[in-house]
Amino acid sequence: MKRIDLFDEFLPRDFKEGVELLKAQWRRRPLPIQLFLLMCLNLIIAPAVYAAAGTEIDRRSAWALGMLGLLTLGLSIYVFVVIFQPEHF
Amino acid sequence: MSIFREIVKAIRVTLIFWLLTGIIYPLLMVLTGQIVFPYQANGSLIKNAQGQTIGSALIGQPFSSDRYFWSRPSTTNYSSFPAAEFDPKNPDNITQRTGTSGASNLAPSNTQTLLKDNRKPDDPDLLKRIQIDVERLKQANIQPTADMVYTSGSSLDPHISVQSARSQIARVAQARSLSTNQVEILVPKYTDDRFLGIFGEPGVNVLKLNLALDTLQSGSGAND
Amino acid sequence: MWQGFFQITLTILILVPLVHFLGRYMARVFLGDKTFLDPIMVPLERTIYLLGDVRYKDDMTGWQYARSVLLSNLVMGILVYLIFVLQLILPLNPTSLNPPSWDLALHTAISFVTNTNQQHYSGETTFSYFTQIAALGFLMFTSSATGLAVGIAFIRGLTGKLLGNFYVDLTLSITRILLPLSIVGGLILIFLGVPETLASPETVTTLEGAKQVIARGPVAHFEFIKQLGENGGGFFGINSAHPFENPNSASNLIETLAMVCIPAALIFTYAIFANNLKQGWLLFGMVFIFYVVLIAIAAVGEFQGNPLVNNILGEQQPNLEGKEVRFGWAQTALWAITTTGTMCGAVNGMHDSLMPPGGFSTLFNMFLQMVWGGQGTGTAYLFVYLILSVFVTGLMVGRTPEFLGRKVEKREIVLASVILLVHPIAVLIPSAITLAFPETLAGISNPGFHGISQVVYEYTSAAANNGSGFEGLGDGTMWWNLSACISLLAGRYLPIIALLLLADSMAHKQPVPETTGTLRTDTVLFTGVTAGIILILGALTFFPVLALGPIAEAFQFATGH
Amino acid sequence: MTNPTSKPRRTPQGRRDSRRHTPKVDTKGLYQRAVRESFVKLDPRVQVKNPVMFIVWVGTIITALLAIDPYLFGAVPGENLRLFNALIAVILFFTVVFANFAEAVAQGRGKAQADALRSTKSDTIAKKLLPDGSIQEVSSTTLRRGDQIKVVAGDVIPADGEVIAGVASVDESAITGESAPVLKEPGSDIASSVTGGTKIISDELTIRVTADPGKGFIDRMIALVEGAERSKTPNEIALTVLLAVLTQVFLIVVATLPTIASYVNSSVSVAILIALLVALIPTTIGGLLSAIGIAGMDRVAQFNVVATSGRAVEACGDISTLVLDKTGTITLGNRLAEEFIPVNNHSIEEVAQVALAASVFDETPEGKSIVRLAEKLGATVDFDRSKAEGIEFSAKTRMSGTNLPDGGEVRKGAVDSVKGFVRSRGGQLAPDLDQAYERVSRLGGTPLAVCQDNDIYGIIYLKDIIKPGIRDRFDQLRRMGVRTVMLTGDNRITASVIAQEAGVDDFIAEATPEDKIAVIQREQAEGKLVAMTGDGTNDAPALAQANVGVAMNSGTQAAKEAANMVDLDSDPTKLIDLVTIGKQLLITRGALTTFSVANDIAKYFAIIPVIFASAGIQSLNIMGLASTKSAVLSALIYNALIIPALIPLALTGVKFRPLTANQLLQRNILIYGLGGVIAPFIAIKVIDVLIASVGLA
Repeated sequence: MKRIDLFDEFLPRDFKEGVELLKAQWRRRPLPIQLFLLMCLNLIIAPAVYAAAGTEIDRRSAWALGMLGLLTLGLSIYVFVVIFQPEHF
Repeated sequence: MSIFREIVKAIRVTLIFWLLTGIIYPLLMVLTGQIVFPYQANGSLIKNAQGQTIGSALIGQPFSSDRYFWSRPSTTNYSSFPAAEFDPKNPDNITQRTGTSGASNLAPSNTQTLLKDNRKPDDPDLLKRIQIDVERLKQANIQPTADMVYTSGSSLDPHISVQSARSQIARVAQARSLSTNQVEILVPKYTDDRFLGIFGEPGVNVLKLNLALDTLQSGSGAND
Repeated sequence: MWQGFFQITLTILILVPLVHFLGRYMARVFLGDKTFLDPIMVPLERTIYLLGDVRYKDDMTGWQYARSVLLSNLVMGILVYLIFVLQLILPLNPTSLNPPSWDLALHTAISFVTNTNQQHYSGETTFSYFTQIAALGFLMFTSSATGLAVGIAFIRGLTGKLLGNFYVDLTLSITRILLPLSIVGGLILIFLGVPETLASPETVTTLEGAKQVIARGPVAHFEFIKQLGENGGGFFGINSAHPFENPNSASNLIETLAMVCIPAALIFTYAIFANNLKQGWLLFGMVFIFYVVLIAIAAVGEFQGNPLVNNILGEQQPNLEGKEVRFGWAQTALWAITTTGTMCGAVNGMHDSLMPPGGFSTLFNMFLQMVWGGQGTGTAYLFVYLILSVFVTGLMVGRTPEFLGRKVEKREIVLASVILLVHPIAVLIPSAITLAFPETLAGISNPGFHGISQVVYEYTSAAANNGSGFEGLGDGTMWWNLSACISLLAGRYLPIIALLLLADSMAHKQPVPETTGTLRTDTVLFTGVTAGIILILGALTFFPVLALGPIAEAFQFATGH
Repeated sequence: MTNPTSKPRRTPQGRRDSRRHTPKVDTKGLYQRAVRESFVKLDPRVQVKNPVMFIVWVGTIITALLAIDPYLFGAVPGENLRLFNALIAVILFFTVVFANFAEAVAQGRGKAQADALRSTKSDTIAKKLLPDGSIQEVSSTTLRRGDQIKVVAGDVIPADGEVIAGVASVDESAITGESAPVLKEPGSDIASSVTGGTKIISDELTIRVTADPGKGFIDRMIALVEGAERSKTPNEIALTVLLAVLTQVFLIVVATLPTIASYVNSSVSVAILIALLVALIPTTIGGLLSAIGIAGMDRVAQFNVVATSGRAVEACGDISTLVLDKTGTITLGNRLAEEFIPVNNHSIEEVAQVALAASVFDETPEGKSIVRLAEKLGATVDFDRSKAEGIEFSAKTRMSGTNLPDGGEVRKGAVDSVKGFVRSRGGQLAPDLDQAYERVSRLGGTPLAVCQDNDIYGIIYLKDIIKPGIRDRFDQLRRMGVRTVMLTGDNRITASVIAQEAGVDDFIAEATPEDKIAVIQREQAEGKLVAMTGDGTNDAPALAQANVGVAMNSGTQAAKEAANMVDLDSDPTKLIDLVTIGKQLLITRGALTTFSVANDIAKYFAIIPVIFASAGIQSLNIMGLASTKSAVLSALIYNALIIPALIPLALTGVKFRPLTANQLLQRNILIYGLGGVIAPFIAIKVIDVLIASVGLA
């Protein structure tokens, strides 16, 4: 409980509400929220791709490549789920 | 069985086998080796006529004088160091204390000729290196053969092929003022043949051959 | 040329009776039958069981067996790591060598405990005699015995027997197979010129007056178990090319045979467990053909030599870069294929300097992991391929697939798949990361297509627990040490766990009696189909990297640019 | 494309065709509906159930994005990229659609069959018999298990049930397709059960309902063919794992390729990588896998067999022992009395007289045939039937007979039992009894002894007729590795004669119902899978014990519930067809998997050399494909087209021949393995030439 109070103290009220909204949305419609979070994650990955590729690509392509990488990772995890729980497919 | 007991068992078994295979077995083998085959067990060291240890029968040495048969090119110069630079006490010269081995590890394709990759002049280049060696051999009137242009695997290869030994006979004989015949009869004597005449390749042990030449001449010199 | 192929042929023909005999002997050992070593070894084993608190009659389940493997290997790894870091205060360090860096020590410990013996260091200049014999030499026995034990447990499970007790199998592997053979083999090697001494390196003045430092040490006993146990970690940096590790063609022959005999013999051990000698011979024949073809590819490449160099020399000469005169192209090519096939990893010539066909064959060998394969695990991989073949072909005859009368179902396919997946994951992913940053991470010494081969080879060697290297790679960095550790661990323990669980589930299946509707697995047809499936699975996964590595390099020579 | 169902399936003798009568299925509009369905199935929530196709589906979307903006992932060399990427997207799209279509066609056929069945089942008014005897008209959907109903001529029977009173003929053509009406009467095992949806055409019946609404026979069948209850069989699951693993492997291979290739400055566009991935993952089998399964169930239904699960159908392929009743399966229907053999100095007329007396209450066909034969010999009933008491046959006593009004006891039955009976009454055994007994047995007939009180009169020779052609079928089964065991109540000698004539591998003589279970358990203990047929209530435990139990539709409800398949035609030999169907199902899966994986070799050789042409490996382009683009497109087009091309094979199944496993493997490896390696080389080359000639790439 103390922790949440701390949140209240140091973070703007909007932030907490935003998190709660996300949580609620996740429960209701998981897919769009997952996509949204994926894009957020990509905000970290895209600059790394941009840096790694050097001068060859622009920012937009770096962002797209980051998404593609995440998508590939996602597909790979999905296929692993199929391998270990084939009954569900 | 509890995980604790399993760990204890693993530790006990590890220690038993450590003693058996890591301590008892090696010591037993060292003892037996030292008693039964002391010459081999200590590295097949050979001495010259004066009784000084001059090397190992199994390890090659670099030779550049015309008086000696040349060995194969080596990336470590046969773990040998010019006497002037030899300072094993210097902590940086670790290989002067321990000895070393090593190969070029050049890929057959690693050459500017093939890759055309704008490499720096001092980058390793297989063809360039071989071309230099071939020039050197041709100047010494030696027909370049594979063993004399390619570096060995260990950089300590004691052998050269019979063919490249033969092509050096004339030069050595001339430098030592011996008849080619005197040198020629030594070559087969120091040629290690295939095992059972089948396995491996015949090779001339350069160090032993050169040592025999020295012995021959110091002996004949004494007679003079 | 013909002399070269003649000696290769003769060497591998000696293999046939040798492994047949050894296979029978190992079957007797692990079936608990009487053998001639009983009078000496039984008291020793009793002592070991007593001191180790091993109740030899307790059979383990697959998971218990796997847990024992993991725990004992962990303890051994920690012990060895401690010896590494305490090297300076431990005895037998005549050249006062400092301990290696933590990442190198970690990589070396993992590499040796996984029976890989990938070396990112040079023996002479890194480890004291004590470290070599009491840490590395010790792991050479136990890691190899671990593999053998797992292989035997797998065979037991497959043939419907209980898996046995890991510690008993570990003990028997050492006392009945590895140790006796090592004592005999080590003595022969000393006789042939391999040193066995605790004296420090000898400094001599050469004939031309230079100072030569001759490294030596207790090599012979180390050398033989290195070969026999598919360990491959050389006492000296340059491994079995060093004249003190492998002084002549006689020692070369013995070391070659020592390298291949146990993995090849295990096929016959299986045949006796399964009571199906016909299948043993068929499988032996299939792997033998793979072996022969790969040797031929590599040998012809080395014999024809480097066309660019041949141009300079004016005639066709074999490629002797990184090779020793006493072995020549033939024995080096034979060794290269044997060492990558059996996951030994020792070398008697430099693989980085092999012609592209040699690079191709050695890589392909490690991709397949079953041209004899690693100690124990290799035979198990062979049977994993067999189980996958049974699954596909079994369906084609209209029955639920079964192997040795035991049905292959979802659980078995999942476990076999894990084994199949480890390789692409542990090889291709780190290779791709490393090659994405060639300047900062890779340390490639041979640029171009060969650079791809260098990087892929390093991870393949780690994941396949082979340990040989394209040694030109600058692999002593922290990146290489740590990333290779992941491949080493994944390539060793994931398959071992999966194999043991697979064996366990096969062991507990109700066997189905054979009818004419049963797909017989001991026929030429089925063995041929299995060979095709092995080739296709191996080739399909790694075709792109092979195409961009050795194949592209070969075409480069062919087209001359 | 022809409708595969309409093609008569040829079997070795060709005789079985007559047995297969597909209920009238409305295939009109089947394909239009399937086309519509295959687009509806593009829903990602549906696609995600099929891992291989889901990857293709995701690939389609990415390439579609790349068709809009070819430089999305950075600069790519080449011209007309937009068109090229669009073409890839379209081909991938159709790959998914084709796979959906395959599934939709299979489901559509099942649905059509279900519709045909459902049309027979309508909400009818049932006459429910209340406990007080009055009749209440209720909707058939309100009927519950245990309710009693009355049906009269012209009614559709509203629910599955068991006849408890009345005799009537019933038209079962709706479910069996057999137009001849069947007689239904209470009590007997064979004819007492009725199926909902069938029509009573004469008289009236009182029926006890045995199934709740929606749980009836037709409901189960509808559910099954519609795929509603279709859960994956164990084998299908294992195969799914294997396909997922191959997919994972290629996903890793393709995802790591760009950085590996970048080291030698060979860049590859994302669109081509996706194309490579789709070409390599096993789309062929991935697209057809569910169609194969559904079609397999369909084929079972077409044989008029209702399976409770796909698992049971698959298990049919694994059967290694068939336990068959002699009667009705190996021999034609019923044994008939052929001859009376007097013993103990009795005359033939005396025997006939006693046999008649013993059989007057015996309503079985055998009993009736004895009566007929006795009457032909001039015997008459010389006692008051109403005062006599009939003794029914029981498996325990193995005798039946009559207690006469005068206190006399006449019995007929198995010779041993009758001997025991006579001995218990203090009688002597006739010396010539055993001779007669053996004579009949050696002829393969069944000897029945007849006695009155303590005196054995003679032997009735019941003649068995072995079904024509049955021997060939057993030979086929033997070649497939299936052992046949004949169960019979006959004595050993008779049984062995018949067993030999019919060519079964083993027989159990003088079998009791317990023996059935025992023999099944014994076989199962050896790890064998056992199939058996049965119809009687006392078969139920054995049917439940067997791995595949096929109950006859004419059998009792208990038997039907214990079994995992019910044969609507009540044809015991159909088990043999079921074995074939089960095997065919597995073979089709295995063959297409092999084909799919073998195709990868050609696709690799088409794509890798051209996309890495800058690495100098063009010499690997052994097909001499025109350009990078045409090579990629031809490989993909082949990959897409092979799916619809194989739909007929997936639906009809790979032809099964009764060969040994080795011969089968040899055949199928040649066709699907070697063929799978070679065929795509040719096809891709042809497509490449076509593409180049129209100037598409």
